[in-house]
Amino acid sequence: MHEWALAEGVIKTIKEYSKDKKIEKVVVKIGELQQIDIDIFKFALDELKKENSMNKLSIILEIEPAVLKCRVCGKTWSFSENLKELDDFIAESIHFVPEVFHAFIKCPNCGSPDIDILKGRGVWIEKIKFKGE
Amino acid sequence: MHEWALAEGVIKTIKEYSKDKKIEKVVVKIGELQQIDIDIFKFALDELKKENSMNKLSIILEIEPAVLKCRVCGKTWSFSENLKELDDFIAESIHFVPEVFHAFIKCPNCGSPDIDILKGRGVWIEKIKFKGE
Amino acid sequence: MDPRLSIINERLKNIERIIAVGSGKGGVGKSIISTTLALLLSKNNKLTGLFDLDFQGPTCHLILGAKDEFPTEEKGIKPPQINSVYFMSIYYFTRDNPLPLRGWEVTNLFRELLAITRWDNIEYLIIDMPPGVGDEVLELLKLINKKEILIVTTPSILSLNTVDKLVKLLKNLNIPIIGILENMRVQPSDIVKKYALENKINYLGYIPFDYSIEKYIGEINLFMKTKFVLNLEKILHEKILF
Amino acid sequence: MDPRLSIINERLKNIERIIAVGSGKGGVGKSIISTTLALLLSKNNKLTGLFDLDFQGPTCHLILGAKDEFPTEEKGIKPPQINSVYFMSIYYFTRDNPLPLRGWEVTNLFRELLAITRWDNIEYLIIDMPPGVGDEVLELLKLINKKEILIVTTPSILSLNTVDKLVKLLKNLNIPIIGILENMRVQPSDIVKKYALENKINYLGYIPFDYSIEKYIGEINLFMKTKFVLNLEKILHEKILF
Ligand SMILES: Nc1ncnc2c1ncn2[C@@H]1O[C@H](COP(=O)(O)OP(=O)(O)O)[C@@H](O)[C@H]1O
Ligand SMILES: Nc1ncnc2c1ncn2[C@@H]1O[C@H](COP(=O)(O)OP(=O)(O)O)[C@@H](O)[C@H]1O
Ligand SMILES: [Mg+2]
Ligand SMILES: [Mg+2]
Ligand SMILES: [Mg+2]
Ligand SMILES: [Mg+2]
Ligand code: NI
Ligand code: NI
Ligand SMILES: [Zn+2]
Ligand SMILES: [Zn+2]
Repeated sequence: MHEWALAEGVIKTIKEYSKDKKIEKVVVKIGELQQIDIDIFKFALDELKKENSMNKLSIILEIEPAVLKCRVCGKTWSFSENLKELDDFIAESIHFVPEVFHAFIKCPNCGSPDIDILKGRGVWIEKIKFKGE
Repeated sequence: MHEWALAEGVIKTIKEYSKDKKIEKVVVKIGELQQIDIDIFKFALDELKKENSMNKLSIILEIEPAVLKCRVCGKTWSFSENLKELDDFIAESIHFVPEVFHAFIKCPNCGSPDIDILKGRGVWIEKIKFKGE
Repeated sequence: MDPRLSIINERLKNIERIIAVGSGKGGVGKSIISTTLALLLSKNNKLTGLFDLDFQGPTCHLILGAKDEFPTEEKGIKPPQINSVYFMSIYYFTRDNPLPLRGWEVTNLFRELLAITRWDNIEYLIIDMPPGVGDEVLELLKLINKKEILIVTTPSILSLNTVDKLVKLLKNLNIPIIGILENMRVQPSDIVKKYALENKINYLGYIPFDYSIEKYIGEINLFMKTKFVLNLEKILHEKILF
Repeated sequence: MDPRLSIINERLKNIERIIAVGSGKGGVGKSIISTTLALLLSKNNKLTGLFDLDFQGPTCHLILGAKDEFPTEEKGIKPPQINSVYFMSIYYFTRDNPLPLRGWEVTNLFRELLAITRWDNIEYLIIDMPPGVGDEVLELLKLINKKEILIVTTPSILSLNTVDKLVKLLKNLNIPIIGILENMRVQPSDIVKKYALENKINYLGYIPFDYSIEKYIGEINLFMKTKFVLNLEKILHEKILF
C-alpha cells in the first residue's frame, strides 16, 4: 500500500491550493500504467480526508488507459492488454515508478525503447472546482 | 545567412510530406527568440522553391513573440523588449542556437536559469494545407 | 496539477542535513565518496540515508554491496538498510537493465521516488548526483529546500572546467557549497586548491589515487580499511562532519 | 512539424564513416580519445570533423587547444578548422558559462546544430558522446543513419557496470560496435578483455594511465608525442582505421 503516499500528495495539494475557498469537487486521473490499487487508494483518500477535516470533499477518480507511442517509428498502441502479461517483478517496479518501464518495454514495431507515454502514466490532479464556479 | 540552412529544412520537409499531392499553402512560424532575418529567409525560400519546381507554392510566415516562463517561481514574461538589449555575442549565439539562452538569461524574479520557452523559439512548420482540404 | 510536488519536502523535513555530492563532471568519484560518506556517518552512529540520483548510471549499490534487497511498502516505500545505510536507488527496480530516459521522464522519476520514499527518522541524507546540469540537477535545485553541496573534482583542467560550471550555477542561486574535495591525486598539483581560493570555496583536502580500491568494491569490511576511506574519514572529520 | 528532421542526414550523407565515441560512464576518457582520434585521422590526411555532443560538459575544445574561433555563416554554419580538425562544439556559443538544460532543450539543441552545420567534404566524423543514455544519445540513435560506436571504459567494475547498459541498448538496436577500448589501466587486469569476449565485442587493447598527459592538454604538438597518443595510434592503426 504505497498508494497511501500518493494519496497524501493529492490531499496536501488540494489543501494548499484551496486555501480557504470552498471546493465543490476534485477530479483525479489515475493512469493505468501504474496499476494503482483503487480500493486502497480510495481508502487512503478517505482516511486522509478525515484527518484533514475535509470529510465532505468529493474526489472523483477517473482511470485513464495507457497509450504508448514510439518516438522512432511513430507506432502508437494501447498498453492495456500487455499490462496483464508483465512478469511480477516488472509489474511491481512499474507500479512503484512508472518510468522504469523504459528498462523493459520495447516498441513492438521497431524494437526501440525510446517510447513516449501519451496517456495513462500515473496519478494526476486534473481539476479542482470551487463552489459557485 | 545561416537562414538558408533552416529554409532547406522547411522546403525538404514540405516536399517529403506532400509526396505527389497538391499543396495549397504552408504556414511557417518563426519564433522571435531566434531573430531570424526575414528578408534573407524569404529569399532563401524563394530560391529553393525554384530549385525544387515549387514556384507556385505559397508559404506564409508568421512571427511568434517570445514568451518565457520560470519553472521555479512561475513568472511568465514577454522577452520581446529584452531581445534588443542583448550584447552582440549573446544575440548571435542565440540566433544560431536558441537554447544557448539558458547560459545567459536568468529569471528576473528569482534568478533561476531553469526557464521554459513557452512560445517563440525558432522555425516551425505549423500547417500544410492540401488543395481541396 | 502534480500531486507529488507538495509532498516532497514533507518527506524530508525531519532530516538534519541534506548533503548532495556533485561535480558536473563524470568519473571523479562522486559515487564512491557519497557512499563512503554515508557509511562513515552511519559508523559514527548517525542514522543515514543514501539516495542514488544517477538514474542512468547508478553505482552506489555496487559500492555498498547490495544484493537482492527490495523496498517494503508501508504508506510509501521504505529504503532497505544495507550495511546500516538506508539506501534508495533506481537499481531496485531496473536491476542491470539500461534505463534510457528523456528529460521529462527523468523529472517524473525524480518526483515519484522522492514522493513515495519514507526516510523515517534519518538524520543525514546523502545524495549522489549524476554528471551534467540536466533534469535531475535542476529538479534537485528546484524542489529540495535545504541542501548543501559537496563538490568533488580531480586535479585536471578538464574536470575543473566542467566543475566550474556547476559552481557558477550554484553560486548564482546562493546554494551553500560545503567545500571542494580533490580526488584521485597522482602527483603534486595545486590547481584545485588555487581554484578553491580564487572562488572563495572551502578547500577540503585531497585523496590520493588508491590502487587497491578496485578489489574492495562491494566488500564493505575490507573497503572501510582502505587508505581511500581513511583519507576521506580524516578530511570529513576535520572539515565538515562528526 | 520539425523542419530540421529531414535535413540532418542530408548534411551527413557524404561522410564516409561516422564514429561515435561512447561509454555511458563519465570520466573514462571519451573526450580525450575522440579528440585524439580526430587529430590522428587528420594527421593521416583524412578530412576529419569532430562534434562535441557533451553540451553540459564540453571539453574537446580544451584538448584541441581552441581559442576564440567562431563558425562562419555560409548557407548554414561552417565549423572552424582547429589543428586541421573541423570542429563543432556548443563551446563557441556558451564559452565557459554553465548551460543548464531540460531534456527537450537538449533535443532541440542537437537538432538545431546538426541541421545548420555544414561539414563540407569531410571523410570522417567523430562524435564525442556525453555520459548517460539521455536525450543526446537517444537523438543520436534515432536521427543519425549510419554510425558506428567505439566504446571506452576503464578497468573498473563501476565503469563496466554502466558501460554494459549502453552496450545492451546498442545490441538491442543492432547498432554496430567497433570495439571496446580499455583506458587508464594502472595495473594488470583482464576484466575488460573478459567482458568483451563474453559479449562478443572486439577488444581493441588498452592504454595505460599516462601521468604526463595533464600538462600537455591544449598543447597539441607536445600532446601528440605523449605515450597516451602513441598508444592510441598503435591500437587504432592495428584495429580499425588508417
Ligand atoms: N581515490 C581513488 N583512487 C582510485 N580510484 C578511485 C578513487 N576515487 C574513485 N576511484 C575510481 O574512479 C572511478 C569513478 O568513480 P565513481 O565514484 O564512479 O565516480 P562518479 O560517480 O563521479 O562517476 C571508479 O572506478 C572508482 O573506483
Ligand atoms: N590514459 C590516460 N592517462 C591519464 N589520464 C587520462 C587518460 N585518459 C583520460 N585521462 C584523464 O581522465 C579525465 C577524464 O577524461 P575525459 O576525456 O574528460 O573523459 P570523459 O569524456 O569520458 O568524461 C581527464 O582528466 C583526462 O585527462
Ligand atoms: Mg557516479
Ligand atoms: Mg551513483
Ligand atoms: Mg567528455
Ligand atoms: Mg566533451
Ligand atoms: Ni502500491
Ligand atoms: Ni543567421
Ligand atoms: Zn518503434
Ligand atoms: Zn523565477
